[in-house]
Amino acid sequence: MRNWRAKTAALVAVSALALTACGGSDDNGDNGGDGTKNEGGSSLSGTVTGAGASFPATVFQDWIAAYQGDKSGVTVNYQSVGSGTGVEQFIGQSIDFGSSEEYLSDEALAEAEAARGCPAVQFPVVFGSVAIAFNDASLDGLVLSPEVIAGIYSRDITNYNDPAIAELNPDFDLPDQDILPVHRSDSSGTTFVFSHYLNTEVPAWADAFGEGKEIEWAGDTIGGEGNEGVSQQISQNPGGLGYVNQSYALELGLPTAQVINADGNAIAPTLEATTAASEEADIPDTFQFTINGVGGDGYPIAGTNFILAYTCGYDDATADIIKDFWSWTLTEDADALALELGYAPLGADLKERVQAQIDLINSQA
Amino acid sequence: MSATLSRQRKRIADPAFRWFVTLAGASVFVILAGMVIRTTNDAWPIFQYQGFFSFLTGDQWLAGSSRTDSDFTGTYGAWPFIYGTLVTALIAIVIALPLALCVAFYINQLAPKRLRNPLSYSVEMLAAVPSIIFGMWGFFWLLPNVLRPFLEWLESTFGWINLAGWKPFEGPVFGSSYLAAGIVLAIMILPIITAIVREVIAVNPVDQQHAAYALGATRFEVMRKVVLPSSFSGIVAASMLGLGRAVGETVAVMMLIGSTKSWDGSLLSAGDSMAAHIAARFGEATPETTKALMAIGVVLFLFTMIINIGARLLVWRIGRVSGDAAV
Amino acid sequence: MSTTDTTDTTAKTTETGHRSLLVKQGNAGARAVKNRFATGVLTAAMAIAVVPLLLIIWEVTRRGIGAIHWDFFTTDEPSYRQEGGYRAGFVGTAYVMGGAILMSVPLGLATAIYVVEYGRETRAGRRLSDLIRFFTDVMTGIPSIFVGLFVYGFLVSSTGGLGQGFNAFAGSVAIAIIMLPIVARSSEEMLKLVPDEWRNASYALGASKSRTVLTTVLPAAAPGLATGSMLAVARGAGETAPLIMTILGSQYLVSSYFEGAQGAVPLQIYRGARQQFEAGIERAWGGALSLFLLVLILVVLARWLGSKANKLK
Amino acid sequence: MSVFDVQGLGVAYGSFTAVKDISLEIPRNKVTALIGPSGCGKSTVLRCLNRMNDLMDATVSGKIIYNGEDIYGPEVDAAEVRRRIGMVFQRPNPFPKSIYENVAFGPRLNGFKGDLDQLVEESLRSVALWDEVKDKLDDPGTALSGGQQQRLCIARAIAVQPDVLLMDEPCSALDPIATLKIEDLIRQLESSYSIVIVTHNMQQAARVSEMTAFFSVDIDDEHGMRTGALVEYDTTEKIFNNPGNTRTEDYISGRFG
Repeated sequence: MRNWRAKTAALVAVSALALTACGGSDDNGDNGGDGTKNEGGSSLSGTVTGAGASFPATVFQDWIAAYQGDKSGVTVNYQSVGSGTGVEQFIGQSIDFGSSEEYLSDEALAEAEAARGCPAVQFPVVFGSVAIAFNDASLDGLVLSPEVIAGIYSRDITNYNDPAIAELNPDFDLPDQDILPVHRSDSSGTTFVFSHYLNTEVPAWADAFGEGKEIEWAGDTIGGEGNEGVSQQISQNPGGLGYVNQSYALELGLPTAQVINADGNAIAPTLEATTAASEEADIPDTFQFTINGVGGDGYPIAGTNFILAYTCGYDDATADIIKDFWSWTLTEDADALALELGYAPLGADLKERVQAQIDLINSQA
Repeated sequence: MSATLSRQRKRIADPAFRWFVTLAGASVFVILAGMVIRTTNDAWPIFQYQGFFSFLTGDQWLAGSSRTDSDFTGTYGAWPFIYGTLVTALIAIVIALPLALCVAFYINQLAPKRLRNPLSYSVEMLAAVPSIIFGMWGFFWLLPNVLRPFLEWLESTFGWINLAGWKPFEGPVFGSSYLAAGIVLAIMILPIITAIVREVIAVNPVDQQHAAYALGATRFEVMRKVVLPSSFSGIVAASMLGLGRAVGETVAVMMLIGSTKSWDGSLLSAGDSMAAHIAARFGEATPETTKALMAIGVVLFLFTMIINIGARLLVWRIGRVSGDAAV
Repeated sequence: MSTTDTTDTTAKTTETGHRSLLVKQGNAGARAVKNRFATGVLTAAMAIAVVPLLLIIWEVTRRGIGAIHWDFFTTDEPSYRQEGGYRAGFVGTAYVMGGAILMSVPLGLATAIYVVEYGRETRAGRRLSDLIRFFTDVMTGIPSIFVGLFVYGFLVSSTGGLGQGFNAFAGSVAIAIIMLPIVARSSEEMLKLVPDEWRNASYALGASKSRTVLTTVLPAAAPGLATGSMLAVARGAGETAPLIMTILGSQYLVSSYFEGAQGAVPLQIYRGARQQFEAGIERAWGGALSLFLLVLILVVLARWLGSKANKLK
Repeated sequence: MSVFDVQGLGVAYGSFTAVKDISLEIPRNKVTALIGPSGCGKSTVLRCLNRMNDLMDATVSGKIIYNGEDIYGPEVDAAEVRRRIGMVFQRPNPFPKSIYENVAFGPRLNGFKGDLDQLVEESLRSVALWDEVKDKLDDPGTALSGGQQQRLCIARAIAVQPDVLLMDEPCSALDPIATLKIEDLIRQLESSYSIVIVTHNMQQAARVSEMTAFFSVDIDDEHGMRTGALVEYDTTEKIFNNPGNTRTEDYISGRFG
């Protein structure tokens, strides 16, 4: 049997710790505001539809289930169709809110504004990271540097006993085994986070491959469809190595790599490390940011997710649900769910800034 | 009074019905034209930007991110996907067609009478099984348990084959590959082709079969020389339907072909197909990419047209020679 | 050829002085061998073809049976890792298929009526019929994903389309386009089977053409027409790709046909199989099994109607 | 000297017994007619004579001795039986091929090595069809009239040079003139072939045959079973003029109920 149950148990313990840690500073500000909103929320009813990124789909789903649990008549429908579709459908007005791993550029924001007749807002709601998983369980904890990861995916490093890997792992008995790099075959935010990381850390990668939701992979690498496809490819091919959503790796208990961050620390993809990474990020007022150069205790391959909404054009019932739901996702209950599933919630300061954005929704109606 | 009224109503009802069914018939053109115009229109800027010919033959595909109809940044060579579609569909039909013929003939001619109905029911049922089920089964069960060992054996036994530079079974073996996708497609279209072929040979006049038997023909000769020739157009139609399904199959191929944007002569290497690429990239597509995916859709549509026209010509030509009454 | 022996007649004649039946003339021995060989090949092919199909049924049943219980049909799936069911998907599929049937069956049937009953009257009509038949064949081969792209661009998207957004109606349109050629072609074959004598008998009683078609031809062909439509429904109910682009999907019950994203069983399977939680994966197999059973029921029903049709003849 | 010696023949389709306990000897180079009401099993018996019943999943008991051998013997190949014993069916059933190919079909199967053109011509001449079709041998056989088609089918059957010809109501789908032509043809063929013909037309039997077998239906009301049985077998003259059995007499004189 899989050992995910044990891991989940450990995780819940960790999340409890994390909660007490950030709970203190959180109590006074937001909770009061949320309280009044929730009172208003009892009269809410209707359906809102959102679509977009699959990266946070797991936590969104549980958030929605928990949120709806005590509100009859309210339905939040979120479909993880991919952030590209999410953005286009948001701009195309066919959904109420969108979600994307990549922030909207000024150009896209302008297009959205032109389509709706009022500006759009975007705000992050959760952080997540991308883990490097192996076929071989004995490799759990193997240390990799961004240069080595880039080397593996550009097929310069093709064997686990390569000197570059050996140098980082003096204590490991490395197998003589060809590496088979697995990537996502569908375009995805996970690929974006992964390639963005290599793109910013490794110049040679930037020259050859760049970043994106899909990139031109080197030959003799193989694609898998979705996180499931990648993990199947990893488990079916000896020597398989691939990148998957951390929440996914956690649930399946996949053996994963430690990755060296900007401060030279080898960090395993844990929740604390993701939370730490999110605190490293320098977030501008426009919320147009990516997580780069993570140091300290932060796990370096991390990304966030943006929610897209408009400042006008909703009927009151819809706007109330959107605002109430996303405000709710900033509460401790929501944070606990996120942690349980392997996502890092926002820090207290960021939550305040995000709440301000949420308040702008439909404000120009 | 009421008699004239009803006659009048009849006089109106008859032409009205005629117009209704004529319009319904014409609706096929309207829907088809609508689809072609709409998608071609969306894809047009990409064809203009890339050039239709280089879109078909180019083997590099880099999605761009322009939000308008101009300033495209990508490179669009769809050859790897066209190639993947061709190769997988060909593998599928090469495996499935002879098997389907055998199975249809077995059910119709050899199987014990009381088994014939249950067998043809089962075939029909399997022909209607959603492709997502074939995809799930192929990926989660067949690939690791059967296909991988089989492909590895192929590689180790026939990997040396080199036909003027073409090495059909060259390694490495990843599992997901043209051949894996082709085999699962074959399993998927087998009941589809069988169901139609069985139906076609079932309506073959028993009289003629008996005439051949009475001349001392063996069972095999009756199938070969009486049933097969006069079922030819039906068999072609069935194959084309199977081929069409194989060419257009999305989910099952997406799960099994390995999705790389390069193409390779070895059947054991991973590739991508047109339909699978559209489906896999649609979710994250920028407006520019969406147009490029529409362009693949248009090419895919042209393929179906060519297959159908080809089938027509084939039926017509060979039908004349074999005296097939159904032509 | 080794069995051919015409010289040694003494041993191979019967008491009556005739050549024995056991003596193979000319090429008869070779033909018998060929026949036996072909019989072997066909039987082997049958076995080869049956094995994977049995394996599919086995695997889908084995992995899906655990998920199927009452709650599976009466509850929604709020989250993959929690308890739940595919109610939203079943209702959504019913909505989408209901609309698709209402659109495609009358249209496909009318197309077939034109081709068989009216198209044969004139030269131009015959040419139009041939074209219709050709293009319905082309339509049968159109990849469903292409249909999805079209309906998305035409109905759903507001940039260049009608901007209806995702709803069950858009899904119905897409599925109807996929079903239409199947209904039209199978109905055509069925109508062709109605003997001309019946039509003539109706005309002889003074019935008009439309009356003849509606009261004589259609009832005679009804079971066969139902069979074709059922098979089209079975095909449409399992479609996945075009639904992503038209109904989007929903885990929660949606009661509106024209408003808001709608769920469907194949979509729920597709998404459920791609995530990490055991419960959700099991439900995906359960969904696959129920889709499989649905198809089974439809086919058995279609066959039952078909056999009734045969009895009528 | 008989060509067939049928001994205690019984045929069942599943649980339904079609005929039982049939014994008769069929003479060589003569025409033998099988007559009787519908359901009496005369066609079933005919189809046993070249094992066509094998195709209908019939269970056959008893023996049919053909030239001293049981055609249902364990070693006997049904195809070999049919090569020697040809058959013409109720409805003309030419293949959807040219007239020439229809006749050449059997010889080609059997690996005929002589002059095929000549064989086709001879076969068509012997059914008196040659003059009508010699200029259109490439036309489809299905384009001929019903009577011509049936003669084409007879030509096709004799092109493989069988020993016996079985005819299953060969004229029932034809008009009177075409019927007469076929009857003429049957009498001509008699010298070279043993012919067994099933007919429901008693005049026809009287006109063409030397021997006649009359079949009837035994009705078992208790079990609701209807089984065909041979009532009387004798020369045609005796059957029609002086039948030995009242059932035969009733049938011949039209009093059969």
